[in-house]
Amino acid sequence: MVLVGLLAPMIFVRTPFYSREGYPVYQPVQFDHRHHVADDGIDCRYCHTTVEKSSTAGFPSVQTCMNCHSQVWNESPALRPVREAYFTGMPIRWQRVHRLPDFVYFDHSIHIAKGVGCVECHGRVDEMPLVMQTTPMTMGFCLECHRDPAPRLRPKEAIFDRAWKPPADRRALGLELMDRYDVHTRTSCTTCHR
Amino acid sequence: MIRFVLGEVTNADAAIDVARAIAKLGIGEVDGYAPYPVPGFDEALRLPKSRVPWIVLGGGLTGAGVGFFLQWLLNGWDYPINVAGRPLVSAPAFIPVTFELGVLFSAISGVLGFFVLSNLPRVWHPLFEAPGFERATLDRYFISVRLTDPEVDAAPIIRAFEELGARVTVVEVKTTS
Amino acid sequence: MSPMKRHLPLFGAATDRRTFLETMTAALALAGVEGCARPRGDALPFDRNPVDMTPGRPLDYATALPFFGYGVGMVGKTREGRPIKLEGNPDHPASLGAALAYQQAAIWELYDPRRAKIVLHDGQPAAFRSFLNWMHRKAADLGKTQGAGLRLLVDPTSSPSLKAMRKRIAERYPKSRAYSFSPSAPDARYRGTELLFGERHEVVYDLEAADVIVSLDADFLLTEPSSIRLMRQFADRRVPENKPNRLYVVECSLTTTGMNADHRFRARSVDIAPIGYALVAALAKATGTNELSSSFVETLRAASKTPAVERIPIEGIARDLARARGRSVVIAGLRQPPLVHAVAALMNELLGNVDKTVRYLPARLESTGAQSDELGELVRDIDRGEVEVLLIDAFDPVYSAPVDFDLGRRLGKVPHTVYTSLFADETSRNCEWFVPKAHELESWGDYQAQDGTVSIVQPLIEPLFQGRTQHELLAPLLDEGGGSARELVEGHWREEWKGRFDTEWPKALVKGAFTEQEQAERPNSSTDRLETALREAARQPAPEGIELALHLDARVLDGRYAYNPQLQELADPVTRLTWGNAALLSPATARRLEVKPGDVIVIENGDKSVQAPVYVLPGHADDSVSLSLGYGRLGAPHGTNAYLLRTSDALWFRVGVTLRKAGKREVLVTPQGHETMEGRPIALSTTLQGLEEERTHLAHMREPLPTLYQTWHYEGHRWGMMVDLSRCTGCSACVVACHVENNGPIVGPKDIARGRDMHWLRIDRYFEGTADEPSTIVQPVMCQHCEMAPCEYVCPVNATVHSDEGLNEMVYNRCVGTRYCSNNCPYKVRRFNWFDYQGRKTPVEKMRPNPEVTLRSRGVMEKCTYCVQRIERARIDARVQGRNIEDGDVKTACQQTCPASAIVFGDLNDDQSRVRDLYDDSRRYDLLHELNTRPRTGYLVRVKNPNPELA
Amino acid sequence: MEAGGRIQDPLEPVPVLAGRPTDENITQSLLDYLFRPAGKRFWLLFLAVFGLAGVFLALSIYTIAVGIGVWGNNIPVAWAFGIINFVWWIGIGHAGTLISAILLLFQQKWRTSINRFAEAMTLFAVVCAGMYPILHLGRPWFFYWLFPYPSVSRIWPQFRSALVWDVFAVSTYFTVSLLFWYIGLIPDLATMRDVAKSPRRKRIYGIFALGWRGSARHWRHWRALYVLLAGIATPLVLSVHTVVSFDFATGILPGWHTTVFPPYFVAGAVFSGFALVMTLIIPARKIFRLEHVITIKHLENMNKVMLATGWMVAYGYGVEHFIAWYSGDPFETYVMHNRETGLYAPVFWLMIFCNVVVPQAFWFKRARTSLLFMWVVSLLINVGMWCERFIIIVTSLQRDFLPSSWNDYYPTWVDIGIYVGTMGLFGTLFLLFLRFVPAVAVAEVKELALELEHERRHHAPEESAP
Repeated sequence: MVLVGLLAPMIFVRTPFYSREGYPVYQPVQFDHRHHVADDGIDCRYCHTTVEKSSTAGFPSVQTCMNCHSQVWNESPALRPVREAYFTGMPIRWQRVHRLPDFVYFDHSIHIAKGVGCVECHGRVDEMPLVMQTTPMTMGFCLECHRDPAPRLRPKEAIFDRAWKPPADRRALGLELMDRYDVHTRTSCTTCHR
Repeated sequence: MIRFVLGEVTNADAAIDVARAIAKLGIGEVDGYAPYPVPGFDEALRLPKSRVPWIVLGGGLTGAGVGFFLQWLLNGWDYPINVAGRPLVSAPAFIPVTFELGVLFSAISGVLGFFVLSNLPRVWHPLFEAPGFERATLDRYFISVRLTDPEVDAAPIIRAFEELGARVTVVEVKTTS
Repeated sequence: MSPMKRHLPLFGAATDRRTFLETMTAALALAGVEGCARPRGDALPFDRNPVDMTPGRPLDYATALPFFGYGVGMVGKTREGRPIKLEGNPDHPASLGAALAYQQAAIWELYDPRRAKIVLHDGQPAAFRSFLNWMHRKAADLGKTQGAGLRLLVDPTSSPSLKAMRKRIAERYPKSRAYSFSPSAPDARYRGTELLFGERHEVVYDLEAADVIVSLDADFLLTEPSSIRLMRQFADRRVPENKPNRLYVVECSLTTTGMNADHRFRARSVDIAPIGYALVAALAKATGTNELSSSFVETLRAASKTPAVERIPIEGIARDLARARGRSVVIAGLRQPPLVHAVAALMNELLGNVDKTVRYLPARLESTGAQSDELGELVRDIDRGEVEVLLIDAFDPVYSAPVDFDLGRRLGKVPHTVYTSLFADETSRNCEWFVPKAHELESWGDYQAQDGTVSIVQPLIEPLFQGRTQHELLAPLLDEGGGSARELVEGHWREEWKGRFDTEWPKALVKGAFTEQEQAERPNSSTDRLETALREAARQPAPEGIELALHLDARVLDGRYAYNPQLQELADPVTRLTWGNAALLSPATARRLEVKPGDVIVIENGDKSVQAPVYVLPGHADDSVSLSLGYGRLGAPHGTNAYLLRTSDALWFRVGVTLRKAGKREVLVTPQGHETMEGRPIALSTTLQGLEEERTHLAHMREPLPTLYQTWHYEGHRWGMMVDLSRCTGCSACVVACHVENNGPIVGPKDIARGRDMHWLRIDRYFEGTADEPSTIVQPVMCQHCEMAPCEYVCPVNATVHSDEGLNEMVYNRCVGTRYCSNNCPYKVRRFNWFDYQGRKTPVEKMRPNPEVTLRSRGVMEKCTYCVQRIERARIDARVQGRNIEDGDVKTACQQTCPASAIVFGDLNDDQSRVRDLYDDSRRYDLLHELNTRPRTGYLVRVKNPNPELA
Repeated sequence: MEAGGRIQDPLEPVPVLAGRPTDENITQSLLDYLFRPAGKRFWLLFLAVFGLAGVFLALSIYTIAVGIGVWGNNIPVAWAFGIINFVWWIGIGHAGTLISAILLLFQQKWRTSINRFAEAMTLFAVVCAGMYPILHLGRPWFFYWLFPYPSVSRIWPQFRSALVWDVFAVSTYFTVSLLFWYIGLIPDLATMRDVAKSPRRKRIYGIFALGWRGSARHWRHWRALYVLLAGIATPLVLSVHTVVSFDFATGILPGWHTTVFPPYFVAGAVFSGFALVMTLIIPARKIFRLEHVITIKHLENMNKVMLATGWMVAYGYGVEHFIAWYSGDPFETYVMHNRETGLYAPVFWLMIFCNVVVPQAFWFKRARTSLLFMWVVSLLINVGMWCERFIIIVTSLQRDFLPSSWNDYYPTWVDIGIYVGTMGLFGTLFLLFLRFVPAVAVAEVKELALELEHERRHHAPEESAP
């Protein structure tokens, strides 16, 4: 009984329910990545503009939406919230899907620069009608890659390519990339906690 | 059907004599009961030495081994961190935990061993049905012979008891087997 | 089966958009019921893409802050539109990239939730519009009477646009008058030049070329205009390689400047003047000049007949000065009367220092008259009933004006009073209209530095509480249309620059500083006015009895910073007191009065009296009690309000006050436990003469001692920090910079008194020698980042460990708070969150913290991290560009702001780095070396340069 | 010693067992009070201590809710009451196991009648001690981070830290003491089961007796195990306080970094432990009429032990000061000087008085045998040992290397409340123990009676010989 009491929480924190893996998050506007990314072939960076130069990937402003939707679907009822936001200046209340604790300092730009593709952490967003978390995003998860980046790296040109097919021996490629991009394993606490 | 032939005496020395005599008969499984460990009782009943010490030793060694391995594994191998410029495996600093775990394991294994060997705990035992047996933990001394084979005749045992002046009771237990 | 399918089985691959949207809306309706992710909070993007701002990256703006009315160039770092840190502007001559505690702490003032938020009319909330209407009506009425009833009471300012505006007002309302008042105005120095040269000048010192510096009660390193520049120049000349200067200080109370003197002499404030006269006389002899008439020298001698003069080796100092003709400077303190300033100027003349170490430029501050006189005139006007409308934009006059003016009551007699300020204070209670003022970081404006450099003040953020600037307040008086501060400031410079505006303005904004060409003035002196004044002085008998000496406070200056908790909790560089002031007495005087530290005494000045706890300050002048201004304010009731003793006839000191015990005690709130080093080798100092043998001795205090462990090797970067005690003046700017950069909490007097100071970087101040004539040494102590850190091996949870670059890392989110690390830290630099110091913030306060640094929760340990967030930021930026971090990429907050550039941080593995030079310097030693903790922080021994002749 | 050269029982002629009781009246006399309803005085006492335990609970919640800041601790004195009380209680906890284990190994007959008592005391003392390391944490709710469990953050405890050693030492000590106590208790629980009148009690004791029936087959395992546990417990006891002393000895603080700490702490522990046993047993034997099993001889022996350990502690003080002086290390010297003359000098001298001066009275038999006197002395020793921990912890932190960071420590009402509170907790547990568990090992006393019986028979001829 004591044993169960000890084990239960350890197991619980490893369940997808706790880490929120695979639970789609409903949004005030039904934005479908499948459609925008897959069908229309819009690049990640069109909306997530700062992903290469800042710690945050950037959340698109309504202006970005209206770039297209002032022309297409500009009367769709589903887009009313977007238009309202645009004209009233009251931002849309999107729901966060990924959130790290405040004491964790993750920087998108450096990961991109070192050849970590979006998919590694965010999964195939282009296949999700509603975005959901697909990795546990625990410290353990981060450490796996920080200790051994090789099998998770990809060439720079493939970083935003969701459908990139890794070669048979990915580790070999990874090792080669590691020294092409001068990638180091960094596991010091202050790499992420400041 | 299992039978217990029970002889009761009032003091330790008598108990030892009875035990010796009954054990000599060599019928059934002989055991003795006393409120406290009576010196010489075991010999009289021809009981072998306890195996608890070996269990404890084993437990202790395992504990110590686990203890040191654990520390080596966690601080030296799984997440090696430079702490105060000390070596990753600071053996001297690992001694206390190694020792404590050794002690802990030996104690626990000892207790478990004790329970297993004397198949305790149990809430009921046929002898509890024997009238007056409750005094075995107070001030009376008993010798019991456990007979599993219904063919065996209990008479000689009873006689032996009576010769030695022990009050005899027989407990019968129905077993479905 | 993908989780997606699990939740929304409707969607096959080939669902067309319309059905998708329809079903989705349905699904949304069900969302409550449907098991989906627990909410993680909202994400609110901008509604328009922000120009030139990248979320997640800092954006810097050049601006300026006023200091004694002059401008100090600043660079404000903003994140997502919130200013989070101010740093000096390297292109600004009054800042040189450095800043003092006052400027560093401005961020706290900006986000202070107690700031005034609404316009008040007779204490009732009102709309700013209604105030404007009222102003316009009044302006119209006043126009009819040529502004007969109009009076302005303003801080003396150097702002060109404001000065221009006031001029225009004066033209439009010829009968109106503008008075300026500031309790800390440097008017005495102006009037000193007037006394000697016949006109007022801006006196600009230049210590770069000064070998010998004599300070007559001048705290030029901290509480004076341009102190940042002066400190930099002074410190640059303190290192032995750099031909060290020599500083003589004669002063009443111990000041930051006094702590750094090679020879310090104590004298009552009132005795400084005679000493000055004696010095001139001696100088005349030493230089053998014939510029001074013998009669004049006689008057000097006559005027310097006081016992105080005998105690000081005047001749020796004079000879030393004479030897350094043209390479010396004499500076008189702002507390001293014009006569002393004139005398100082005269000495600089005799020594031929003009245009070498002293320059005379046109006066910058709009008003340069005796402050008390100007205010006196206003008081007279009020009593005569001439004042109908009084506009006040000065630092809390009711609080800071001389008591005998009784301004509070008098304001009541003025029909219409308008007051603007950041906080509701003593004055606001006595005014008809109160308008919240915009903080400098919310305002448009401009300031001028002493040397004439102009910097434009541009806002880093919209006014948080609809505050207004003085421009906007005065605008209605001259309806030129366009009342916004920006229009007014731009307008002014469009005038100034005529056609060049469009090219100059952007440059000015970006660079933050530009200089109008102007010729240094070469006024010719005449000693006649001086002589008459001296005769007058000579006639006065040498005053006897106990002197009351008022000082500008090293933290709240004249009280204008008193509302700033950051500065209240900062320990005074000299007394190490926080949250209040104390009556400073010399040990001898304290003994005579039989008072112990903490005893409360009553100080009686005529019919005025205040109570203050005694602080026995070694090196304080005997028979004098010092009290610093600026405490006991309405919204910051800490300490004693010294203004209650300040009268218009004696603004800074008066002999003949009486002291008596009040018979109670008060806790002196200080983070420092002990005043001396107990003979332990902690903060080391030596003299230029003794340096050589000291070097050999120091060699034993830096070589690592043998150890049983095999030591770790650090490839790549090996971060380290060097602190040069020869440069450090103890000004404490670094302490505040560190606290702001790293989101340090303010814990308040109770916890400070309990020993729960939260500053990661502290400045220890030790007294050596006798209690009467102590020598003082200061030592900044922060985490030493020991390579064999005692704190680390005792942490049970791996919460403090070493990084691969040798940083002693503190992982807040792993800490359970056993506090064992603090116990085992020989430097006691670790700080503990005893309560939830970071919680319970108002929305406004929540805008302040630096997003790059974690807010520490209750129950965790924290300490200096070498600003690791800056290291990592530099690393990421460098690596993204595909290069390595270079020397200078990383500057810790303390290093960046240090006016004395005493702190240097960098990579010890980089042979070219500055820190490496200092690391290899033979003045370097490790603190508590014998413990073999192998600290990464090193100290360079302090070298003093006493005059062998006097030693 | 006698002609025969056979070592005579040092406790003769004063008996460890008054008279020649039969098993029957041993059972009678030792268990009766358990069945008699508790008196009014008992319940008043119980309410009192229970109330204090309530205070402890309330203040603990307050501390955890508001923050450790409600205690008087500061920087530099980051450890104070919390750790002082922890060490104090742990120290007290040592006597129990020591008495039963070591004396068992040495076959000391006089042990039997007091061991149960002492062991119980150990358990409860350790319970109280255990509260503090958790309470004093900045974030108590994360105390489990000190245990090596697989977390999703993949980070582990740091085994070089003496605090981790503490965790293992104290938890091991508690577990082993509990087992030792319970194993020893099983036969008596069975006895209780068999003498109990009411079926409810019969059932309850029956459950805890685990079906014990005094079988010889069981006794032999029991015997082996019991002796072995004693054998393990002995080094354990020594190790536990050694580890506790490491909390300080492995630090670099002047006044902490001392090699004499381990033995000196263990001696101190035994010292204070015995003292508390005395404090409790003297009234208890009177109230529960146990004078015939806990004879004056027991008490006198314990006094002798206290005299001895008292000297060991004194030696510790001596060495500390000598080394400080002999090393010539300015920091060390200053700390010692500060102890004698500084702010907390009164505490220091009180400690010297209680721990060194007072016990010297036990050189005299009259002192060793006067109940009232020895009771007072035992109280004083407990005070003295608390002072010792205060001196070691606070004065070393208060004046360490850099004078700039020196600071003094003053406890708050919460500190004091929690300390007194744990005494209440201890009292509560102890009274419950006295109420429901035989306070004297019945079986062992019976065994002892038999042994003495045999001895008498042996001696008979020799005694009659000329």
